[in-house]
Amino acid sequence: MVERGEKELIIPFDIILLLFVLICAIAAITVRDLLSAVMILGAYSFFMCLIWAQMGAVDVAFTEASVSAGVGTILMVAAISKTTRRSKD
Amino acid sequence: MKIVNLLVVIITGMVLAYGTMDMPDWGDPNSPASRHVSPGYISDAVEKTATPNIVTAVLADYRSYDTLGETAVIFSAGMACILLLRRKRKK
Amino acid sequence: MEVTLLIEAMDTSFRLMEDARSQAVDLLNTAVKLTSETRDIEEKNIQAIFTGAQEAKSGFQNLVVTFLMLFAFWVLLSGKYDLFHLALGVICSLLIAYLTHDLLFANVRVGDARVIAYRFFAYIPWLLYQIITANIYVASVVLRPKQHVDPQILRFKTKLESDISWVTLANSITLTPGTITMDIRDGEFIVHALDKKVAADLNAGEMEDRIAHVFMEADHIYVQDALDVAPIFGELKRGL
Amino acid sequence: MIQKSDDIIIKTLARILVPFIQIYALYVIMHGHYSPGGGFQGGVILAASIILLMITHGLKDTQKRMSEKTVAILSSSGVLIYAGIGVVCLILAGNYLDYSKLAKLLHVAPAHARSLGILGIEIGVGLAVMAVMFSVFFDISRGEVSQEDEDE
Repeated sequence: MVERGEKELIIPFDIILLLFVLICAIAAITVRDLLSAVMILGAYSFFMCLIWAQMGAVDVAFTEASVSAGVGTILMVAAISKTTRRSKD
Repeated sequence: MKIVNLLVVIITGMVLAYGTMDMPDWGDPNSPASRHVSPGYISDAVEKTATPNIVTAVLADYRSYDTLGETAVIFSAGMACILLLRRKRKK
Repeated sequence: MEVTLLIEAMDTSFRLMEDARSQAVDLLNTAVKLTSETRDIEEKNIQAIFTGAQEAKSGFQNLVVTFLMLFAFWVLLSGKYDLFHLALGVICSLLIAYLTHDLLFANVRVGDARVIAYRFFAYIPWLLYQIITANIYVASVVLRPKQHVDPQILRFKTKLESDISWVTLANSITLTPGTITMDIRDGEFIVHALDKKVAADLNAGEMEDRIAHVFMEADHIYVQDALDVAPIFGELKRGL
Repeated sequence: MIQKSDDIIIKTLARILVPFIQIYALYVIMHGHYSPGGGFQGGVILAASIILLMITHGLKDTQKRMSEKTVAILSSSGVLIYAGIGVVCLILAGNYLDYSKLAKLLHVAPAHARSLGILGIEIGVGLAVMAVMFSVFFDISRGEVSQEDEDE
């Protein structure tokens, strides 16, 4: 059993990571270029992965890093290369 | 119209943030979710499945129906992609 | 009378010259044929050295070397030495080695792999030393109150020949602070350098020499270097 | 159409790295018991290595190793392995996916049989995920028949 307080959040580190996640999320929906949006989304996934790893969920972090930041980005880039790079709105 | 959208988003966010207040603390052993079956998993898994990584034991043994469903979802997604996107080669 | 004699003499001398000329042409022809034949044989010999070495490597031996490398990597990762995990490692390494054995050693040149590996590991400390000194130099350039940064782009043709040595050189240049490889086009490197001293160091070519030594490229004679005599004879023949 | 790269640095490094990425992916699949990882992550890494090969060495070189037909067979056989292990447990008078019943078949202790069963389904998941991810990429990047392929 995990004792209470044995593994606390590292508050400043956590806040920095959450700040980066927030910045990435806002940037990903604001930017007009879809390729940049996909790249920022990949960075977002990596920051999420760092947060998972810091909370001790290493399996989830690994999944996030490989699936979301790796293959997800690749698939979206492939889709962009088949369609258009500029967003319409 | 934009202001209405912003208001809706802000209000929804505030309601969601209010909803998280009632969530148990992070890593709280006395929260309802970690009192039901988790102690059993934690105490039994290594002994009964010979798998030191409890996450894998839960994912692939205790909850293997879930993982089977997950695999089936991925498989059907791939099949849908093949059916929709793949075209026959012209001979 | 004398005139006819003179004319006869001229005729014979012309005939002699004609004969000599035709003989010379024949000689040159045979010479051309011989040189081209010898050149062909030589080329074939060198080709045989290349392809023979490659074919011998590309088959079974290649697979075995790939398998051993992958299995060593597996043991390094796994850290479990019981029979079950080692057997799993053997199966996995065999599978991957079967699928990718022509990738890892696609362009092997003539040379002993052990010597290359040994020389490569001997090259790494030198590279680290270079990186440290370049680091200190770049830091001093940047921290100096008066800016001495004078960026320039160099182009140079390299004497290296295989792709792996190109890549090693390019990555060594990029790893050394102050210089960055921008592109490689047909053996021509385009490098960005921070200032003149860095560029001069790069142009001195010590790194290139060392990499040529690592991949044993300075030790061999290539087909391109062999003197090609047949065209010279051909030119001579056309002159006659 | 994803075109293959002309950059010699990327091409050579991909050529050297791909076998090691693949053996790492298999390590992740096989050692899901002891360390983070498992079929899903390992399969994705394996698919990523093949995608790397495809965008650096082009379509033809990849199809020699892994053709569309192989991918389709692998993706369904992965799910088949998973469901098949469950059916084997059912035949051996247990519940569906109750691996401890495999002990009779494998002649090991029930706990160890469960561990082996987990390994089996990890392999199934890994195969299915690898094949599906690659085939999705393959279909997205190459929906239309290009001129180059028609010439074959």
